[in-house]
Amino acid sequence: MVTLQSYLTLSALVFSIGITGIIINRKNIIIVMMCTELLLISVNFNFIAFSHQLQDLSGQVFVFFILTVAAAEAAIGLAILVALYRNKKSISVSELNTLRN
Amino acid sequence: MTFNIIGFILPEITIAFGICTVILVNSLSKKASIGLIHSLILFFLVLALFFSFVSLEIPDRIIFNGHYMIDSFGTNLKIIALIAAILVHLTSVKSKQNIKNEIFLVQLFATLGVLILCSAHNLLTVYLGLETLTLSMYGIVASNRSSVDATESAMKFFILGAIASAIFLYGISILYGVTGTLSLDSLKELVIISSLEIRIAVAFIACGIIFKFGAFPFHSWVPDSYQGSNTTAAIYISSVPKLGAFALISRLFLDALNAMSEFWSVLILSAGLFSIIIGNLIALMQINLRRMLAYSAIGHIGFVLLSFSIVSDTGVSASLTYLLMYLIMTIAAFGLIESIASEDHQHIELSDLKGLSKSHPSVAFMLLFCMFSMVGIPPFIGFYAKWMVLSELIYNDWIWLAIIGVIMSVIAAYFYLRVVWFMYFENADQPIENKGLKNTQSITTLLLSLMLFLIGLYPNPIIDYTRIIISSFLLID
Amino acid sequence: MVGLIMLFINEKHSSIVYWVSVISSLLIFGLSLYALSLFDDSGSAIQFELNTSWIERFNINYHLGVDGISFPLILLTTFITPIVLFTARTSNKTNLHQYLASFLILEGLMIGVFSALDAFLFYVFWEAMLIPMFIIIGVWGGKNRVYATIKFFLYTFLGSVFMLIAIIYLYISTGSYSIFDFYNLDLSRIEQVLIFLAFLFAFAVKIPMWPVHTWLPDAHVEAPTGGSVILAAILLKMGGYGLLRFSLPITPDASNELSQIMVVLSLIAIIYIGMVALSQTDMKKLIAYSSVAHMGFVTLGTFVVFLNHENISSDNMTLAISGSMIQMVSHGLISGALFLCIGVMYDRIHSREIDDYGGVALSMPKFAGLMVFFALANAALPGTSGFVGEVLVIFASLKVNFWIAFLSGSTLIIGAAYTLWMIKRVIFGQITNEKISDIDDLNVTEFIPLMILAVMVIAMGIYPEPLMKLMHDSLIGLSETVIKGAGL
Amino acid sequence: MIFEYSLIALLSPLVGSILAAFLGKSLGKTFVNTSTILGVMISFVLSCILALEIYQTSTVLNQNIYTWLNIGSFSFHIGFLIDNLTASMMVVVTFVSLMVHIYTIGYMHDDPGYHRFFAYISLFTFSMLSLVMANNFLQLFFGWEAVGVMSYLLIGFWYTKESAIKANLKAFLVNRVGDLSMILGIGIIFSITGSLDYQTTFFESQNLAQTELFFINEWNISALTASCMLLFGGAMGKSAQMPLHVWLPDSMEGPTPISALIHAATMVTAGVFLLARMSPLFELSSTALSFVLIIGATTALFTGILGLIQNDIKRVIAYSTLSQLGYMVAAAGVSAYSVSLFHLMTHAFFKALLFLAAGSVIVALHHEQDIRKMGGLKSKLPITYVTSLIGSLALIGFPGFSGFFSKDALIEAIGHADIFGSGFAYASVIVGVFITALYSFRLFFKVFHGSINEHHSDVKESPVSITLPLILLAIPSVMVAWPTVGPMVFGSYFATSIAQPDAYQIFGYEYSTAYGFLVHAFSGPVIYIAMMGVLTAYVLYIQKPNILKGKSFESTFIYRLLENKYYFDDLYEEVIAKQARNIGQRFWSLGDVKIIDNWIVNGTAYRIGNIANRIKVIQTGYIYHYVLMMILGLAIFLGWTIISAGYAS
Repeated sequence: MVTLQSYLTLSALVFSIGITGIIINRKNIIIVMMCTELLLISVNFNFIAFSHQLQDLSGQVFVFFILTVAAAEAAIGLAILVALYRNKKSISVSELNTLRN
Repeated sequence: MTFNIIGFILPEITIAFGICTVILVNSLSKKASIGLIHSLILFFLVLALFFSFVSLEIPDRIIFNGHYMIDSFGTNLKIIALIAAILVHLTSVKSKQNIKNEIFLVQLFATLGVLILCSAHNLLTVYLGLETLTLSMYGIVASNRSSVDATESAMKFFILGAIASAIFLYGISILYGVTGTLSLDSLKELVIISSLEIRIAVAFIACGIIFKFGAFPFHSWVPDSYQGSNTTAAIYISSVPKLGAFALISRLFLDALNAMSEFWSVLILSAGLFSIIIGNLIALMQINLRRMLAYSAIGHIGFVLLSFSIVSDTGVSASLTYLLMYLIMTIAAFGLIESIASEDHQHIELSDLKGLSKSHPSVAFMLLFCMFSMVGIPPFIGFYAKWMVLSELIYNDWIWLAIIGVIMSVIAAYFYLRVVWFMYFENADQPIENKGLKNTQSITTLLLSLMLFLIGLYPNPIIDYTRIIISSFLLID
Repeated sequence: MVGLIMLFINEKHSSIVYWVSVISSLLIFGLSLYALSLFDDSGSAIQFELNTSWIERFNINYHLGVDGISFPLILLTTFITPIVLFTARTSNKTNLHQYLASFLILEGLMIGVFSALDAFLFYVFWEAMLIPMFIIIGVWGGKNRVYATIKFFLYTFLGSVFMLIAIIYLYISTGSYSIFDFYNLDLSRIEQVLIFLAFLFAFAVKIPMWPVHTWLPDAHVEAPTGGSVILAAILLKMGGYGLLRFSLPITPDASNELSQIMVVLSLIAIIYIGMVALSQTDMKKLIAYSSVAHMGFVTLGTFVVFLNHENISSDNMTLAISGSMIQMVSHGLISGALFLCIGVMYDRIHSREIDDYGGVALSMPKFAGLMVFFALANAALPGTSGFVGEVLVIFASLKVNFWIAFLSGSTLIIGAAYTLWMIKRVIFGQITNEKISDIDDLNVTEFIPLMILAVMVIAMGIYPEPLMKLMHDSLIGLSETVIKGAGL
Repeated sequence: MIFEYSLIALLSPLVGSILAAFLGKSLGKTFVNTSTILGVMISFVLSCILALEIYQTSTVLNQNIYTWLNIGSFSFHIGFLIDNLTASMMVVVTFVSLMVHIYTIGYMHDDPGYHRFFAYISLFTFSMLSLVMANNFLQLFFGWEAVGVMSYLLIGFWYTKESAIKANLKAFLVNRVGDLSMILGIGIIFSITGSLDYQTTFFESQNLAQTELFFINEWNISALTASCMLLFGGAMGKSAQMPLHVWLPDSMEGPTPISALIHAATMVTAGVFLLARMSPLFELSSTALSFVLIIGATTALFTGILGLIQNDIKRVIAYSTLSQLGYMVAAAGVSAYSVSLFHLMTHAFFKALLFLAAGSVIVALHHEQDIRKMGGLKSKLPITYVTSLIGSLALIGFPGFSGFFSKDALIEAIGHADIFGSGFAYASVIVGVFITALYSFRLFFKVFHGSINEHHSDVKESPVSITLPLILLAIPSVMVAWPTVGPMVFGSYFATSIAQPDAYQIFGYEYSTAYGFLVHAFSGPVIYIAMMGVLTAYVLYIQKPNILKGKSFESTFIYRLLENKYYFDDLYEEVIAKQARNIGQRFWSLGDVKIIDNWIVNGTAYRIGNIANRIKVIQTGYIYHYVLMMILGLAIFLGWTIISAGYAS
């Protein structure tokens, strides 16, 4: 029996992995963006699990919205990435620090 | 009935319609003059403003199955947001070609997001409004596609924003799991005792909100994106979205989670306090004007949050007052910077201001108003904002917070004064060429500067207005 | 009266502006003289009261009015400003119209500070005053003006924000911003002490008291002549005025309890600063330090009476605080005049260093006469206004403790030493700098203001009673309030 | 009537001065001297009338002119107290002033500051009159300081002369020390009686005497004694008593008429006048009186000794003035105020005469003041010679001259007194007599006798405007005592204004006329001592001038001590003045600049900047750091959430 708790734990784990990935990764921005998707996925897990538990559809509806928005977000993110690459010829996270202090 | 519903959301509809029109015009007719597009945008904004005023008459109601709330609070915030958007638009319009038109289009999107946030009454709508706003903001920041700085800052903003909304969503999901509802109304009824789970959820949500405000420790995007993007973008992201954030925090925390105010006020308060300290301190060391204003914005937002964390009608209305006055100041300041920035010289640094009082006497004079207002010197409005917040803090026995606040104001005075010093006390090595202001721009900035001063002489209207907004909001629910 | 001036922001750029501003300031002076003729000096009531609601929600009123404490200072303001404006043209300034406009705005705000009866309004005027002063020093100041002006601004700003907190606190306790409602407030001991300290911080910086005085020499040195004059003549008085208007009546117990500290600080200001003045080589700095020392008498007079509880009576207290008041007015005239004198020399030689001068009397006899006169007045010569205030404070201190009087009286020696030593090196002696031998004596624009000031100084010195009569009843009223409030 | 007269007498020099000051430059020298001399003349004539009037009717005018200040129950007035004391002072002041005015016409004839000079001395006359005519302490102090300022301005009259402006600063500051003491004395009186009127305060003097003043811990003295001592401190400054005497010799840097008027005849005697005026207070405090006596006697002796080795003609006379002032003060110390005043009057005449004569010599020798370069002027300057002789004889107290009566009476009084210190005082003044004679005639012989200096072969007698005042002053120097000594010293002329024991108590004898006193004096030692002094001078400077030429004399300790004026100047200038400036410098550089400005003010700013610099590093520019910061923020929020929940449950 997969309990709600397991789902939540999984979700929390995924969330943590996403965050850790962002923090640890120093190379590629794409990976960072993937990690942000992980974060959203963990949220989706949560919603679905809760929705199932509560027998309430609105959580699942929310998930669809999140997916849509995530797609839009990814589109924008990739667009920015392309522009960045054009200007900078690099998508390394560790070189992304001309603006600081 | 259907028509009625549309009637209630006419402002939003107008903006959405405007967006479509502008896209169409822009893509269909290649020769469509920039002027036409600008006037179209302006037209729709004004129209939306007009509809908002009309909908002030509508009695409060909840539509779209509880997803949308039409009340005077939301409508008033919309009015403010639209006025701010119009002002932003007017101050940032340039005759120069190479500012992309899209930025104004995207601004319309963002404005739409703010309007939705003002009325959102369900966590889903809240999320949608928030994302509409956030995604457009990425676009705004990235609008200067050929600039390294702009794209870099957009990238950072994007990633941080994505994380923030994920955190926010995570909070919402927990909240949903615990209460089983997404409706703010039901939340309000259900959340009476604050369980640990709800608290955790609230902590997550608070992070998302604080990020939107751009307060410490979720402020990192603010300086980079202000500096990296162009001034046109900075004007917008420094002003209108803050109103969205205010709407968000009011709807979510003040209204729906009022029962837990004791808990979240601490979070907001600490974020506000540290924002004041960190923002003002780091601003001391800045030489780039936009970056400096970004840090100063963090400081100002700190005051807004500080005051908001006093969960009373007077505290929140002081907070809103501060926000309004901040909007006026920041739009004016950025507008003035915009007016002296040329295309190839977007990074205005302090040393560029040398001799400004000679080459652009009127701009310098208005900027002087702005700076003193931001310092918080009467009779400019910045003073009344600070004073109201301080009054609230002292009234609620937070005297030590008030003392920290005023000390930080004094420290902040230094970097504001430095602007005046460079403008007035130093002579230019090579004077900035006086391009003269575009009419709309000069009129708007003049208007704003006059507001800085005239409202300062008679601050009653704003003080009363915010008070009415907030008390009606708190009274109804 | 105030609003009229506030609107006077000139952006014209012809020399007409000069006369327009001079004449308008003279009109204001005339207006204040007219007010003087209407002023009823019997009783301590507020007169010419104007009270309209301003910010209803916080019960803030646009409440103006004068009594015997504020009126002399308003007269001083309206008297000094035309003089400053009149002399503005002698030293070539860029953007003269802005310069004049700043002074007119400043005048309006200063009058506002002295006449505000609503604490909030008072604060608004008080702070707003920083702006024109900041601009005046910064734009038309000397080489090191940026440091000086920022220091000036931050110092005073830091001081006054604490006052703002105290004012808000008082508002929350009374539900009103009216100063007179504050008087009737019953505050606990701790509250009083804290409020007193908050106010003190603001006023002490303005006065300035030791050890928060160091902005003054810098500001004075860098400020243009007119700025120095206003700074010394009027701005410093606001601190003293604040002590009388706020600190004493609102927190009488705290004034009583902390009077020892205040007296010690005043004595330090008088002696220590006097010694410091002795070693200055820059004339403006010297006069600036002498201002600090003289203002030490103001604070001494304000607080010394509390030290001896057996001897406290409204008569004795009035004696002391009238000493303070007269000292303020007189210092306004004398230090203003001295700064004008230094300005006159600076316009000719472009140096403020004492060593660059010598034998000025040979080429500028008229000027030398006036300068020596003002220097003597600064050294508290009887027969000049400088003496009156100091002797009253010394007398009042003698009623308290001989040694306080002795120490404060030492200014007779130290003050004479630094002022006359400067005179000796600047005015007298052989001409050492060949530039001095071919400078001109005072022209009419410079001579008239100095002469008027000289006449005022003498008049106040030999017949101070008219001035005293103006404020007498108000001061008695104040003393009675304070003594009653402190339960002595 | 008396009031109006005194008002006019007071104001007419002021008017003259103002006219001279403001119109003098344009209207010329004649106008200047006419207007001022007229002013002083009017004043003199009115003073004489007043003196007569008051003497005959024996009235006392005590009237306020206006209220200076009114605070609560305290009020300060400006007013006149005209009695015999005041009237006689007025006569002396205006007479000497008049003489000096006339003398100045010739003396300052070629000076570019001609009109300024006249304005000053007229203004001085006004100040001095307001001092003596005051009926309250405040006005007294006004006049007191005003004469000090005039003295300051006049000493520094030649303001390009470094020594002159140094001297005037010194004079002013030393006087200020006295003035501080005086204002404190006045303040004590005021704080106890609540008034500054002479009448009121004298009336309350018993009250003063009974009030204890708290000084340090257990050290209490009566308010009366304290205030008397402090008032006398003022007198010490103005009358140049030791140790505040240092300014007077230096003040000789001023023009000679000034030395005559201010630093011999009038201003410096203000201290003596003060003592006489305050006699109702002093009489109640024997401590104060002893103090006065000892200071006076010390000054009389030791400054006289200094006069012996001076070579500047004016400085010799200046030291003589110091010494004579010591005599007067000492007399006041034994309650013989009238004698003291009498000496004040005679001294005013003969000392002014001596100074003016010295001035005449100086003018004749083209501003040469060193007596070593003089000699044999007897035949060249006959009038000056004769008048100088008269002056010197009067000074040493040669029988029959005015100085004799005053000085002998004074010594008698001191000799008769028995308060603490009177023995010392008596010895001092007796030795002083010898010294006086010695230095007077040293000067006299060196200037007028001996061989003539070849540089001065062409000297001529001075013009009339100079010699006339000499002659006019010579007359009272000889004669004034004959008619006046009776009523003033032995009679009750001052009874209305001074509280003192009657003549019998003072002297132990009963005289009534000048003649009787003269006869008595021959039985005392004083005259013979003076004669011995003259004789010694004759031997040392005319007969055997070589005695003192030896090196050994000039290298003795005593000579060096005298040369350096007992090191008072060094003490004040090198130690006190210099240290004050040093301390000021130190205070400034350490306290203001270093601690307050650099350390606290700029230091705070610097530290804030430092902190800011450190904090701004958190904005590294790296996304992962930003994210880390966000997550840390979230973690803190969550942590707090859990902790607070723990507390709650």
